[in-house]
Amino acid sequence: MKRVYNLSEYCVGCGLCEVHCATIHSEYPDNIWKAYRLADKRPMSRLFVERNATSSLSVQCRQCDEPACVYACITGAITKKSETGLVSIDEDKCVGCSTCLIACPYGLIKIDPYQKVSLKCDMCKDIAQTPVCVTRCPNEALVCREEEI
Amino acid sequence: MAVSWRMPEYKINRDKDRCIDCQVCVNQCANDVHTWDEDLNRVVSDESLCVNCHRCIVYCPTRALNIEKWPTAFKDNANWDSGAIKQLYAQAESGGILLTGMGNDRPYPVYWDNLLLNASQVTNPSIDPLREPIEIKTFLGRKPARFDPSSDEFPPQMELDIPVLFSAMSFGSVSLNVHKSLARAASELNVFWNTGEGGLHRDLFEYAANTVVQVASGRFGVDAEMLARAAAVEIKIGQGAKPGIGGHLPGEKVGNEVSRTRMIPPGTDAISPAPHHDIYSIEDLRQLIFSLKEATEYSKPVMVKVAAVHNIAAIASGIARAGADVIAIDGFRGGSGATPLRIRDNVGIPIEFALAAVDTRLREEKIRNQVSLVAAGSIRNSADVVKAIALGADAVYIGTAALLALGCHLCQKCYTGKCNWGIATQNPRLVSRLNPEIGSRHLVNLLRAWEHEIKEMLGGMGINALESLRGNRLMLRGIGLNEKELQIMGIKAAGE
Amino acid sequence: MREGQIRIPSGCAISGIINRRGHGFSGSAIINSIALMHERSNGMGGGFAAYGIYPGYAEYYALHIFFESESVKAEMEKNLYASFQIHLAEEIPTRKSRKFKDAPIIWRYFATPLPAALERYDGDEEEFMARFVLRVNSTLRGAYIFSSGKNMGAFKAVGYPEDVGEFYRLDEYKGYLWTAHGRFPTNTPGWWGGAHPFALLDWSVVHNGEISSYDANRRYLEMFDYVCSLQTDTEVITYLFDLLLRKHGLSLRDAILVVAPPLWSRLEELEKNERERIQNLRIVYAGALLNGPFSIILATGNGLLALNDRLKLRSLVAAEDNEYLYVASEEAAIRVVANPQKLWFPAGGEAVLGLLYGKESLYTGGRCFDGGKLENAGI
Amino acid sequence: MKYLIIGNSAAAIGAVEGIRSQDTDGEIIIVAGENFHTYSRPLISYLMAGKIDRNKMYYRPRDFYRRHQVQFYAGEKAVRIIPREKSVHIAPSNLNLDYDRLLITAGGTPVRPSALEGNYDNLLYFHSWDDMTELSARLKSDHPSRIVVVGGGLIGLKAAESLKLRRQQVTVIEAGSYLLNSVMDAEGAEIIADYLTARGIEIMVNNPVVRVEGDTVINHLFLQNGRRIDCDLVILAAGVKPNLNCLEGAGLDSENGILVNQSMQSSLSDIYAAGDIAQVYDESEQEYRLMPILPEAYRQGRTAGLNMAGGNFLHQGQVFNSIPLLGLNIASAGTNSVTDTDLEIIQRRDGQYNYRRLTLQNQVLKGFIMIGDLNRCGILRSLIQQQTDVSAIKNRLLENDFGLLDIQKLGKHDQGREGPFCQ
Repeated sequence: MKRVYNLSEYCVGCGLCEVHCATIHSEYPDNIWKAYRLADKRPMSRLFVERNATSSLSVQCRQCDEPACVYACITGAITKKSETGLVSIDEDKCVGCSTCLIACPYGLIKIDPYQKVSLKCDMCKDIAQTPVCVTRCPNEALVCREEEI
Repeated sequence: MAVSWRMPEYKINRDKDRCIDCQVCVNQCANDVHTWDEDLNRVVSDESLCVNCHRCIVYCPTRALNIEKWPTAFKDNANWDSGAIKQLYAQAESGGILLTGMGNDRPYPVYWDNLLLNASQVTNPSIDPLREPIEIKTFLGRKPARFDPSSDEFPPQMELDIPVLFSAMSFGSVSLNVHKSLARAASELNVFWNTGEGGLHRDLFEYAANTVVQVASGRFGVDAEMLARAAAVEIKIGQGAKPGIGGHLPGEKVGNEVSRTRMIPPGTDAISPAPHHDIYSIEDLRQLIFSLKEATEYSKPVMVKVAAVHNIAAIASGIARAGADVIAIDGFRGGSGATPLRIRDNVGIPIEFALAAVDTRLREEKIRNQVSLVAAGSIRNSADVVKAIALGADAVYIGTAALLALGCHLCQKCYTGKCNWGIATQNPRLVSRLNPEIGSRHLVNLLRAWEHEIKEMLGGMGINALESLRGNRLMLRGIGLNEKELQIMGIKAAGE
Repeated sequence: MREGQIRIPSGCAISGIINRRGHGFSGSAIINSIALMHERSNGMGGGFAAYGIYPGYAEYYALHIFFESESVKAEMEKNLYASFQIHLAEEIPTRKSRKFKDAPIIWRYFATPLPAALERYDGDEEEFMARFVLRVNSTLRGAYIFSSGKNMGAFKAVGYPEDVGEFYRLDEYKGYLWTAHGRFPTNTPGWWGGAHPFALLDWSVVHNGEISSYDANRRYLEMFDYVCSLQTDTEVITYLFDLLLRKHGLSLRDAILVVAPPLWSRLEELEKNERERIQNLRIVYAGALLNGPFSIILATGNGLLALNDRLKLRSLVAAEDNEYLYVASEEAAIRVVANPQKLWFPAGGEAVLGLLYGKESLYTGGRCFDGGKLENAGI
Repeated sequence: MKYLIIGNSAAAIGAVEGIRSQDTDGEIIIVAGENFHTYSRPLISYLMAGKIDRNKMYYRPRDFYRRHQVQFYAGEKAVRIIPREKSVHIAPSNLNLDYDRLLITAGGTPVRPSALEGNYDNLLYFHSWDDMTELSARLKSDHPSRIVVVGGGLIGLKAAESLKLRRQQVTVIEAGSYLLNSVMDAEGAEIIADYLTARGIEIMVNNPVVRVEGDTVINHLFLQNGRRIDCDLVILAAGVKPNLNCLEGAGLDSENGILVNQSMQSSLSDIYAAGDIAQVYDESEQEYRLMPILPEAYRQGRTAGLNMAGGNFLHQGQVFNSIPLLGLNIASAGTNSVTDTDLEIIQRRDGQYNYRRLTLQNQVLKGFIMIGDLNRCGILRSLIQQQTDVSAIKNRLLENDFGLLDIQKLGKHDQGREGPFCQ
């Protein structure tokens, strides 16, 4: 299946992926400024940017073939679609128990402090052709491609 | 401690209304201008550290930032302008030589802009590059004075599909990703890139066919392997940005890779002496040229690069007679990663004059057709290339133009090692900012664009082969030049 | 203003006829041919080159000279007698005509260089002749040697070519090879020396076009001691062929590959050695490539060569009728004097060679080079 | 192939999904004690608190059984297992269902402390959807002024939370020395106690109930320290024990639960067990462990299913918990007991309710406790499971910006590709 990969040697740690991810998942998907300034809550990205002295990394859900989060979910809100391979959270069903946060071996699920539901990368499904973090990465450090592991 | 009289150079305007405190600027500024203030719970900026590199402005997703000159003015003074005053303050505080980066930025005339090109009207047809082939392939190297049908010996040539080479920039002064970008672009375009004095990193061996390796006064990284992995060898005598001055790569830039490539211990300063200590006169140069030819079994052209100085015509003629196959002349606008400000701004002569004088002299000496001439020192666009070739160059070197294509914003702070564009730095976090994929793509785009423009200009002149433009000074006219300047460049005035 | 002080772009008509058996025929044919292209000239220059017209003096150099005044003529003749043995000196016969009121004094001298004069050129007669002509033309104001070959002569003037032929009574000459030129200069040269053909030794060139590589060619030639006093394309073309064929001894084929080289892309089709050979030729003689539009007829005592620029930006037609070969700017200019079995339009860079039977090379000098297989000369 | 599954919770669902991933047309039969489409037990506190409605209780979509071709017997209990006939007798329908592979996921039943023996009308459990419905009804009918929750474990505290959110007076009584003692350490429990107390839940620890007063209803509870507590309603949440009744005479090896190997196979080859009822062999600890939590149940069930359908998968059990209590996130994983001596504890506490405590044994992470910010805790959990030597990054484990870049230092993680970290 298609996954987002990080060429960390070219990640500049700018965090634009976070900004665009947060925006496109906000009430104002096409306007960064409105997303951050008009929305009553600060928009949340669904990915993680890590930085240290020598490098940085932008990571999002790996869409595992053996998804620990799906197995751990107590409500059945997290499912892996057999057709697309996409692991997605039904935010309507999620009760924010955080069990998936512990389950995810990469620690790539976060809790929306406002909605109290789990947030994870949805590959911009139904929003964009290619995940926005990939298209907006200023240094092409994120790529979206089929890759057999 | 006494208060510093120096004011910030720039003023940063952050549009509070547009800023969304995403901290992208904080993450991108290597000079720590922008920081997140826990107490104020927003991003704040300290202008005194700003070098105006535009990284934050380009990256700001809401265009909340802009930078202007620090508005405070000195009393108007045509003699003591603000630059002169600030430089004096700086030296009064530091007691040191003023360093700077990139090329001469003083308002000397740019003679390219005083030259106008010709085009065909009626009496002969201009040629449409979209319909007719226009050839700009160029060969650099020694040429026999006459063709000998009986012999199949022929001196080695560098073949360029576009008459442009990337200037020498050493690994150390620039990042490995710059070299990767240049090398990839050079091989895709079939032109050449130049290692500069830092040696050739092993990752770039595969680009040998398009690599010029440099032998300079420090002899860093020079060994049999390096010579073997190149298409040509360049002896660097001088550089337009600092004629008569050596180089100095501070120890903190000498990391493991640089040390390995330069063949010096990590962390040690890399000092290139002003002269080659085995070249104190022209006959010494001849010896080095021929020892390099011996070492490469006469299979690779040997280039000699000199800065454009007052007596350049005689010097170039001497270099030709010393056996150089290609002579590269670097005008006083040539760039540098670090050079003393006073030298950069006051030493050398314009490439336009140097080139014209050398071409004329070599023709008087009847040897122009036997050596190749490469002009360097701020070639800014395809028109400069065409004008340089009409004045007599075979090809041109571009350095600053190439760096701009890689993202350089000419802030002239290369020597600090904190290049926010990942170019003039060895800091891994910063180096990663230049993705060679993008870098080489931009370089290829740039030269392809120039290629189209060069062909348009040639076609307009009714010329379909670059060699017919070389030294074809009738295609040039001068504007706003005095008799002497016209005479030096060997061209007529517009209207003549 | 006169030729040499400014560069004057021109449009032109050219024509050439050779009897390859070397049988002489009257100049009327060439006059008729060039006359037909009247519209291609504007009365500001016309001329002819004729070969085989002085059989009686074939071993002497025939110097045709314009003089602006008797005094210059006297000075010139001093020079001449200093270096030459003069076998015959006479005014060139002309028909009086209102069309040529301001005609200069026109004389011809049949001469042999004195041995003493040749010493400095260690016996190389041609080198001496070439230098002598170039020196006179660039230094002696008011005198101009416009023809200097053996058993040939150039005849030119400011006027329509057919009138020039009439004026010089060319119908009365018999030659085996004739070329003609009608000129359409954009300015008034006002000087007979500026008319074409341009001739040096037994080289003559008529040319139609404007060489965009002119200054590159000129500056290249200057490195080989050529002085381009006329600033005309014809002049540099003549010198280029002189350099390539006479001085550097290239084969005609190689010379053509130099002035009108095949495109780099075409070279890729060739096998390695040939490719490298042609590539090296072009690399060495980059300064000799003729660029921009041109069609030329280059003639020597051995025959003629007609050539187009490699993009064929000027018209050129060729035809064959038994031992006759015709080349001209227009098909009609051939059909008006002949009814050839074969007529064709040479491609850009493709040479048309018409040598006397038995001759191998265009170059008539002592050294002999391979004739060069012309079929694929232009590739 | 005929698969029979006793039970209808996470383990059973895991088994169905496991089987179907291998065998699309084998026959699957589920015998469910409760009359419900499969639902999630932990959710009853959310339903109780009114955070979700009934429709959100279900663990799988409505069409789950149909899509997985499962034959479903609701309201039936397995009364006897007859391995020799390869059949199971169920009641009340009194049918004999035969099987090729049997999976027992009968779950557990609440423990009842001796002091609370006897039938009391106001003594309720908080174990099943029915229990919760009953409790909810009582709140409406009896308007209790004070409710006592006996048991300060996961279920007890979730019950207390939900009651609090229903604006009830709640007292939690824990016999052990501190709350959540199965997964917490004393300091962590202290923090939680403070937090809950501050939000109006009365907490009493280290104080078992010794006797009760009242005939049909409990009026007072008496604690060890002699204190008397009045109550209108008592909720029993003192833990769960496996439901072994149906095993009479089946001849399966069992201790507290059915003993199964890492393939989830019981002592009888065609019979498997998973979930709260199973006591799974843990090779790292070299002992059989009960791991009565939902994520475990599902994974055990799935492994069982895969193996029943002919697969060969080994289960590696791991206990981890996450319970938000009145907005405070509480998480734990692995073993955090301080019994062993050679354990190394590193911890960090910032602010009143932010606490991180890691247990290491010779440079390998054994367990963690986290209160407050749970950011990236999954990576730690995974480190525990991988039994990786973390000495290289020990000083980073407690940092807020700990992440995959640190893991790269262990040569573990490859540029965010799915790799060594996924089971």
